[in-house]
Amino acid sequence: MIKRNILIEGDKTYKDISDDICQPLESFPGIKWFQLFGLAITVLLFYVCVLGYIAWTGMGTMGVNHPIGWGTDIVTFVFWIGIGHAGTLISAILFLFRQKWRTGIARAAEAMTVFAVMTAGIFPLMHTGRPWLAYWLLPYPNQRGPLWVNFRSPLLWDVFAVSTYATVSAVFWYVGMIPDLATVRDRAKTNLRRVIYGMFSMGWRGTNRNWSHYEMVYLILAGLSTPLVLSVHTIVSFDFAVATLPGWHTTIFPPYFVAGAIFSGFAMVVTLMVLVREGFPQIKSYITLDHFEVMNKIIMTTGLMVGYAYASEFFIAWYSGVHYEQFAFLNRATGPLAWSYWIMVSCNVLSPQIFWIKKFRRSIPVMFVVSIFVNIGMWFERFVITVTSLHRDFLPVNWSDFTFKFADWGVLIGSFGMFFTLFLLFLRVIPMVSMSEVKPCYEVGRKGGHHG
Amino acid sequence: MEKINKKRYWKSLEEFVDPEKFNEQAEKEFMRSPLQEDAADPVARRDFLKLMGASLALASTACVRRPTQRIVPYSERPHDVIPGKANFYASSAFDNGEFFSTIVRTREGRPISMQGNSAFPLNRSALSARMHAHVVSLYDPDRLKKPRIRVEKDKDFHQRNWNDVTYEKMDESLTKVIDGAKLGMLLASNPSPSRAGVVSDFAKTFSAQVYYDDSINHSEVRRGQELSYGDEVFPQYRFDKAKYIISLGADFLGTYANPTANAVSFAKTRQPGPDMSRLVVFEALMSLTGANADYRIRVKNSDLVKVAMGLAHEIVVKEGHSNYANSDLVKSKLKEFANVAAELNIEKELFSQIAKDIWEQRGKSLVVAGGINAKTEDALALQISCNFLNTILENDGKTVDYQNSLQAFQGSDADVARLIADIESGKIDTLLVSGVNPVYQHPENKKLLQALKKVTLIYSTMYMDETAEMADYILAESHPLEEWGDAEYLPGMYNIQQPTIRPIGDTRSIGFNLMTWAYFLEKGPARLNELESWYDYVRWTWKNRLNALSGDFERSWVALLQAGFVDTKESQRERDFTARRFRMDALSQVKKSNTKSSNYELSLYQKSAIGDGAMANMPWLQEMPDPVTKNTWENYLTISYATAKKEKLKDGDIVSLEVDGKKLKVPVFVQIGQEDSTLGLAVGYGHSWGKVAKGLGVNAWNLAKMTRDEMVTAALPASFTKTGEKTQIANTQGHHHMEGRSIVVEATLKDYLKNPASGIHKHKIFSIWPKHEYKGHKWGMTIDQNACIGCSACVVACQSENNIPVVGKKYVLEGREMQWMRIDRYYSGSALHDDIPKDPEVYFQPMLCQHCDNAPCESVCPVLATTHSPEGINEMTYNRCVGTRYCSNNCPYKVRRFNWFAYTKGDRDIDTPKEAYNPSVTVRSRGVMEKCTFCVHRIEEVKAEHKVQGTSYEDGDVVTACEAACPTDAIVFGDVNDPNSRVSKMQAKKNAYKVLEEWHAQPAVKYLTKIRNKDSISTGHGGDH
Amino acid sequence: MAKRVSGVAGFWPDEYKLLDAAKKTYAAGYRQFDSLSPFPIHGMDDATGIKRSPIPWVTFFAGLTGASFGVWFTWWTSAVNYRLNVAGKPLGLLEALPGYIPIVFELTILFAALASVGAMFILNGLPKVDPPIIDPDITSHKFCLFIPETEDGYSAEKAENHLKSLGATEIKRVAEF
Amino acid sequence: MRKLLIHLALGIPLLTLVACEAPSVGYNDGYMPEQPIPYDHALHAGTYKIPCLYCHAHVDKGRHASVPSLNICMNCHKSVATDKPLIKQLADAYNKGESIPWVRVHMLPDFAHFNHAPHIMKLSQINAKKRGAAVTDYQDATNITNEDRQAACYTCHGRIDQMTKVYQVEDLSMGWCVQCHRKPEHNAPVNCSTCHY
Repeated sequence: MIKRNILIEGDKTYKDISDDICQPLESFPGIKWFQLFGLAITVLLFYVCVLGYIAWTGMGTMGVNHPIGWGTDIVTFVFWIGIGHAGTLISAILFLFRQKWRTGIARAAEAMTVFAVMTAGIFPLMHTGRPWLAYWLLPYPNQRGPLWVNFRSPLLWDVFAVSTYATVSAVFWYVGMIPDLATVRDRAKTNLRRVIYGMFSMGWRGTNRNWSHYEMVYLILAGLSTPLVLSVHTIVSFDFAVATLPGWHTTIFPPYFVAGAIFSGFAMVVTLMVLVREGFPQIKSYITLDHFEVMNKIIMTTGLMVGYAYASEFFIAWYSGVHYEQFAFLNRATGPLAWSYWIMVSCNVLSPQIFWIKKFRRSIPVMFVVSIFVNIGMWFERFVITVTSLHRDFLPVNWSDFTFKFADWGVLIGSFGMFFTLFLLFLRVIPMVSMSEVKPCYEVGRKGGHHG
Repeated sequence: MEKINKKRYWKSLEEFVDPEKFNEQAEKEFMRSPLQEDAADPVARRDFLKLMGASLALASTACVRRPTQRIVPYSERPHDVIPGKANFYASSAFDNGEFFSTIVRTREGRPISMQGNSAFPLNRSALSARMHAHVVSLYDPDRLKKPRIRVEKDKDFHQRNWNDVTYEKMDESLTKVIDGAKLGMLLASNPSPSRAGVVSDFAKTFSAQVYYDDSINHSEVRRGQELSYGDEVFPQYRFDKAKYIISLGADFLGTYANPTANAVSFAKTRQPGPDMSRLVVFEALMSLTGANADYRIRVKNSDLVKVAMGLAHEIVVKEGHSNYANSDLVKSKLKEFANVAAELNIEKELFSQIAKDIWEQRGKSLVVAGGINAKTEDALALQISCNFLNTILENDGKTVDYQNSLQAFQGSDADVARLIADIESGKIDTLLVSGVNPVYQHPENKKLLQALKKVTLIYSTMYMDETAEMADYILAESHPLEEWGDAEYLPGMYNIQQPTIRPIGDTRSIGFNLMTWAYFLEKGPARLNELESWYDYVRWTWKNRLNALSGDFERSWVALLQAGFVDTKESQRERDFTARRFRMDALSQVKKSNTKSSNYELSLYQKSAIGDGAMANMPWLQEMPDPVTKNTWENYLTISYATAKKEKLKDGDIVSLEVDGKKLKVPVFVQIGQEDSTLGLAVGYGHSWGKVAKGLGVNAWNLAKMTRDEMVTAALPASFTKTGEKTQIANTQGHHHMEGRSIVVEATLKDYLKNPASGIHKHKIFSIWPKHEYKGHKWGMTIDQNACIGCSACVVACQSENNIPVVGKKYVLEGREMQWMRIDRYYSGSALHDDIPKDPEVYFQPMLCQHCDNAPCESVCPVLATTHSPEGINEMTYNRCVGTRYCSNNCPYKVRRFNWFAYTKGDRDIDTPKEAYNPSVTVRSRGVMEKCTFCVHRIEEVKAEHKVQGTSYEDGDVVTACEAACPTDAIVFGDVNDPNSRVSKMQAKKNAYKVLEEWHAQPAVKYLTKIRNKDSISTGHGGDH
Repeated sequence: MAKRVSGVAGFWPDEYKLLDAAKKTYAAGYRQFDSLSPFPIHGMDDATGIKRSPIPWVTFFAGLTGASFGVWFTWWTSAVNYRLNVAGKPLGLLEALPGYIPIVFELTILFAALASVGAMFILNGLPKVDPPIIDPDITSHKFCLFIPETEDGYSAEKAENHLKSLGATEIKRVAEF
Repeated sequence: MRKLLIHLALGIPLLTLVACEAPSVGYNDGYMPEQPIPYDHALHAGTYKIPCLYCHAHVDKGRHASVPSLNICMNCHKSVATDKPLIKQLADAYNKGESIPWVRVHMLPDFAHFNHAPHIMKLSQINAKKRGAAVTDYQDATNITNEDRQAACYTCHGRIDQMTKVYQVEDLSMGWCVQCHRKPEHNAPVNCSTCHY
C-alpha cells in the first residue's frame, strides 16, 4: 500500500479546523483585502461601462468585422467557460475517483467554476447585435405562431449546455455548502448573522438520516456533473467543429477543448490558491504544497495533451489533402497572426514542461508564473482558433485583418474585474474550504487512527 | 434661519417670476382635478370617467403602447396613384456624354429608383452605376433650393456672401444684367434638340456667343475624324459587329464614349464559340477594358501612336496587304515604325500575329483609341492613326458607324480658349455657364480663372460648387428627374425625358430660364414669349418632327412618352455604309515622337463610378469599389508593382507628386499590371463643396497641362518623392489572388471548343440526407463570368433597390462595407509565393448570396432568423435576428453583411436620404444581419399580382435589380424548376459550375466559366474525382 | 414539518466513538434514534439501521423524463408545430434526432440533477425554518446520539443510563428536537 | 430559502416575459381611437349598405386598403347631409385641398409586409365557394358578389358594418396570421419571407 501524505498539516482538532476556516468570515477584512476589492470593483464598474457602451453604440465598437464575425467576446467566453471546468472536475470527477486530496481545494475551485461561468455567460449575450432580444434563444411559447428555436444550432446547444452547467454546478456548489453554512450559523455571535446563515443553511442539523440522503445526492450530482462538464466544452467546441470553416471543422475539437479547459482551469486554480494562501496563511494547512504538486502534474499532462492536439491538427490538415484545411493551418503558423499562434504554443506547450522537475513543481513562484502563462496561452488558443481561422477562409477576396479596439481590451480586462469581485466576496462570506469534507480527511496520512 | 425657510425651489422661470400664474397654468396643463365638478364645467365628471376608462384600457391591453399614427389621405387622389403601388415612367437621361433611356419607378409620386428601358437598343435595361445614383442626387440635401445673388463682389473674391432669393426676384435682376450685355454662354454639350433650340433662339436674340465645354472633352476624336475624312463626327463604334477589337488606351467598357451601350454591344460578340470576338488592349494603366482583354499588352500612353502605326506597318508594308500597299507616301510614312515591337518590348510574334489576325478579320475588326488616359500631346495623331488603321482594315462604315454617330461630345478645349480670348478682348462681359464646372475642371488654366473674374458670371447649377463660388448670380437648377427634356442621341432616335416629381425646391431648368428672360425683355421669336413653360417649348420642338411621322401629334406624343423613345431611322441602324476616303494629308500630323527622357509619366484617368466628379457627392458612388482597384472614397496614385519595389513604396504611402512644377500630395496604390513607368491618378476628386464630396482625394485636373489650347492629361512627365507620411486606402478586397483555389474557373476558347466543361473540376459528392424537394417554383440564378465585365453597376443598383446603407471610409477600412452584391476581382498569380506577374490576367466574379439548398448559415442560426423558403430562397428575417453573426462565420462565401452600427438613423452626411428608400424593402436596424434576398420583394409583388389577375408566372416576370442593371446579360434569374426558363437552360450548360461545389452547400447560383479567346491552351485541369 | 419531539442526547468527542455507540444502541433495540455529526460518518447508516436512500430512483426517472421530453419537444416544435425548412435537413423524428442529441442530453442532466436535489430536500425536510438545535457545536466538532421519545418503551432515565453506559462525555435532556 | 430566491430571481423576469408575449397581451386588439371626424361605419356600410370597395377602392388592387381620399366622400356629400357641421368640416377641408388626419387603427410593424389584394381575392373566393358558387376567376363579378368580398374584409376586421366607431378586433399578431395561413383549405405559405423581407 502506498503511503499517503497527510492532507492537513499541523496538529489540529476539529474545532481548530472550524476556527481556521471560519476566520475570514468572522473577522473584519484587512486593508489588503479592501485594496484588492476596491481594485476589482473598479474594474467591474469599468466593465459595466464598456458593456453599456457596446450595447448602446453597436458591436462595431469592437474589433470584429467582416469576415471575422467572432472576436474577443467569443474568445473570452470560451476562455472563461474553460476556466470553469477545473472546479467541476475537482468536485465531481475526483470525487467519483475518491481522491481525498480534492477536499482542500474543492470549494474554492467550485466557486471559481460558478463565477467563471457567470463571467462567461455575459459574453454570448453581449456579443449579439441585439442583446436585449437574446431571450429569443429560449424556446418558450409565444404569440408568433408560436415560433420556436433552431434546436440544431450549436449556439442553442450552447444555451442549453451553459445554462444547465451553470444551474447544476451552482446547485452542486450550494448543496456542498449547506453543512458548512450550518456550522457558520451555529458559530454565529450576532443574531443577524444567525438569521442570514440560518436562511441559507436551510435548517441543516447534521442528523445521520440527513447525511444519508445528502451523501447520496452528492454522489448523484457528482455522477451527473461528470458527463455534464465533459459535454459543456464538447458543445462549446461544436460551435466551431460543426461549422464549415477550415480550422474549425475538426473532429478532434471535443477532447481537445476539454483537455484545454482542464488545463486552463487548473492553472487558474493554482493562480487563485497561491493568492489565497498568501492572504489567509492558516489555509496553508489545508491547501498544501502536495495539492499544488498534484495540480501541476495535471497541468503538465493536459498541457501535453493540448500540445498533441496542436500537432495532430497539422498532421490531419496535411493528411486530409484539402487545400483549404492545409492553408488554414499553415496560415496559423506563418500568417499575419502567427504571433498569436506562437504565444499559444510557447505558453501552453513549452512553459508547463518545467514541471518535469520536482523542485519547480513544488515552487510557489514558478508555478504562479507558469499558471499565468498558461492562462495567457489558453486565451490565445481560443483567439487562434476563432480569429485566425476566420480571417483567411475560402474566398481570398474576403481576407482581412483583425485589430484590437478599446472595447476589446475593455471587456477582456473588465471580465477579470467581475470575476475577482465575486471571488473576493466569496472568500469573505462562504467558507473557502469545505469543512465537512476536510474534517473526515484529517486522519489521512496520519498514523495513530483517531486523535484525542 | 428665516433665510432657509424662505428658500424656494422652482420648476421654471415662470414659476419663479409669477407663482400664481404658474399654478394656474400647471393646473390646466396637468388637467384640473376631475372631481371639481361645478356649474361652470359639467363635463368634468364625464371626463374623469372617460379618463378612468382609458387608463383601465391602457392597463389591461398593453405592455408597451404603440404611438398614435395618422393616416392623411389625399384630398383629391391623383388619377394614377394607388398607394402602395409603384408607377413606372419612361424617361431618358444624359450624363457625362453617356445616354440612357430609362424607366423611373415612383411610389406615391416619389421617384425611388431607375432602370434602363429594355426596349431601347443602346443601353437596354442596363444603367451605369452613376445613373442608379441619380435618385439620391435628386434628394441630395446639398442641392441648392433657391437661386442666389452675390451680395458684394470685391476684386479677389474674398467676399463670399450670397442672398437666397426667389426666382421672381432673380428674373428682375437678371433681365437688367442681360439686357444690352455682351453675352457669352458656356455650356456642356447635350443631345437635346429643345435645349439646342432655345439656346440658339436666345443666342440669336441677344447676339450671345456660345461655347461648348464638356466635363470630359473628347474633341480630338471629332477633330481627328475631320482631318481624316472631312466630317466632324463622333462615330458609333459597333462592337457587336466586330470580331477583332483593338483598343489603344480606350477604356470603352468603363469610361470612354458611351460605355454602358458599348458593353451591351460588346457582350453580343462574346458568347463562347467559334464566333467569339477577340479583344486586344494596348494600355498603360489597368483599365476595366484591359481587365477584360484576351491579350493585354502594356505600353506607355506616349507610345500608343507607335503601336497603331506599327500595326499599319505590319499589315501594309510587311504583309503587303490593302490598297495602300503600293502607296509610296504611306510606305515612307510607315517606314519609321518598322521596329515598333522591338522598341516597345512587345513580343514580336504576338505583334505580327495580331496584325495578321486583324487583316484576316478586315471589315469585322475595330480599332478604338481615346479617353483622357490616352490624351497625350499626340492625341490627335493617335486618332488619325487609329482612323487610318480602320480604313486600312476596311472597317470604316462597318464597325465604325459614322452615320449613326453620337450627338454628344461637342465640347472642346478650343472653345474654352476662344472664350478666354473673347473675354480678354472685351467681346464678352457677361457669361452664363451651365452644365459644366469650369473652375473645378481647369484649375491649371490660370487664364480662364482670370477671365472669369472679369465677367459678370451667371451660373446655373445644382450645387454650390467651385464655379458657384465665383459666380455673381447662381441659378438653382432642376434635377433631370424634375424637368422635361428630350434627346436625339443618334440621328433620328427621339427620346423624351419626363419629369417624375415636381421640383423640390425653387429650381428651374436652364431652358426655362432663357425663355423667361426673353419673355420679360420681350425679345426674340414668338415662341420664346408665347409659350408658357419649358414643357410647352419641348412640345413645340417635337410638334414638327412628330407630325412628320404620323400627322397626329397628340397621339404620337403620348406614344413617345409611353415608349420613352421612337426610332425614326431604325432601318439605318444595322446597315453597313460605304467607307469614307481617308485624306492622306492627315497623316502628316502623325510623327514618331521620341519618348522624352522622363522617368515617369503621369496619366489621368476616370473611375467608372466617379467619372468627371459631377456626382462626387453621391455616397453610393463613393463607396462603390472601383472595378479594378476595389478602392473607395478617394483617389490615389497608381504605380506598378515593379515601381513600388524599386521605390520601396507600399499602399498608402504618401508621395509628393510633381508635374511641371505643380505639386500634389497623394497616397500611392500598387496596381498590378500597370506599365512600369506610368503613374495613374483619377480625376473627379478633390472638391471644395458638398457634405460628402468635400475633402475626398485631390483634384487631379491641377496636374493637367495646356498645350496649344488643348488640355493634355496623359503622358505628363512626372516625378515623385516620398514624404514619409502614411494613410490607409479604403480597399474592399484584402487579397487579390486565388491562391490556387478553383474559384473562378477559366479556360481558353481553344479548350472550350474542345471540351465546354474544360477547367471545371467535377467532384463526386454524396450526402447522408435525401435532397429536399422543391415543388412549384425554385428560384435560381446563373452568372456568366465570361459576359461579366466587372462594371459594378449591379452593386449600386442593388444598393438602390434594397436600401443598403453606406458606411463611410472609416468603416470600409474596418471591412464593414454593406453592399450585398460585390464583384470579386482576382489576378492570376499568387502573392503567397511572391509570384506576381507583370501581365496578370484579371477575373471578375459577381458574388452574392448563393441561396444554398443546404445553407450552412441556416443550420447554425439559433433563432430561425434565416431559413429556406419553399421556393428555394435563403430567407433572412431581419426582425427575428438577434445578431450572433454565426451565419456569417459559417458562410463559405461570406456574403452576409452585419449592421455594426445604426446606419439608417439618417444622422450622418453619407446616409441615404429617406426619400430615396424603397418602401417595399425593410430598412434594417442595428445589430441584424442582412444579405441578398434574390429581390424577394419583387417576387412577392409579382406573385401577388398574378394571384389577383388570375394569371400565372412566366419566365422573365421577376427581374432582380442586378439582372436588370447588367449591360452584358451576365446575370440571369428565374425558375430552375421550369426546364424552359433562361436560367435553367444556362444552368444546364456544360460550362456551368458552382463555386466551392465540393463543400456541398448546393448553391442556387451557378457560374459559367470565364473563357479567354486565346490561341494557347490553358493549364486548367478538368476531369473529375 | 415533522412534529417536534423531546428526547435525550449524548455527546462524544470523535466519530469512532459515536459509531461504536450507535452500533451498540442499535443492538440494544433502539430504532428511532439518530446520530448527529459535523460530517457524514462512514458506516453510520448500517449502525443506525437506515435503508439506502431512494434518491437514485428519482434521478433515474427524472432523467428519463428529461430525455423523453427533449426528444419529443425538439421534434414536435421543429417538425410539427412550426415546420420550417432549415438548410434542407430532414425533420423526421429519427433522421433529425442526431442534431438534437446535445439538447436531449442537457435536458436529461438538468431534470435529473434538479429532481435529485429536490428529492433530497423533501426527504430531509429541508428547508426547516429555525429548527431547534441540541448543541451549536454539533456542526463543528461534537458528535451526538439522540434518542427521541418516540422510541418504544422510552423513558428519559433509561435512555440517559444507556448513553452513559456507552461513555458519553456529556448528556443532555432535549425538550424539543 | 436561497433556492426560492433564485427561483424568484429567474422566475419573475420569465413570467413577465411570458405575460408580455402571451397571445393578445401587448397587442392592440380593442384599440378604438377617437377620430377627427367620428365617421360611422355602421351607418355607411351597415344601414346604407355602401360596399367596402366603394371607398376602399384599391383594397383588391394593391397593398393598402387605403383610407379614401376626400373626393370619394364628396361624391355623395356634395348633395347628402350638406348641412351637418361635420360634413361642412369635411367639405371645407376638401375645398381647401386639405385632408383629414385620421388616426390609424390597424397597424403592422414596418418589417411585416401585408398585401391586401391577394387576401381579398382568396377569401372572397372561399366565401363564394361556401355559397356553392362555381368560382374560378376573381375578376368575374358574376361569380363573386359584393357580399363575398365584404365577408372577406370581416375575416380580419370583424363586423365593420356594425361598428359605429372602428376598433381593432383581432390582435394582428404573427401567431394570428399564421394560424389562418396554416388552415389546409387556405393553402397559404408560412415561411418567413411570405411577410418579412
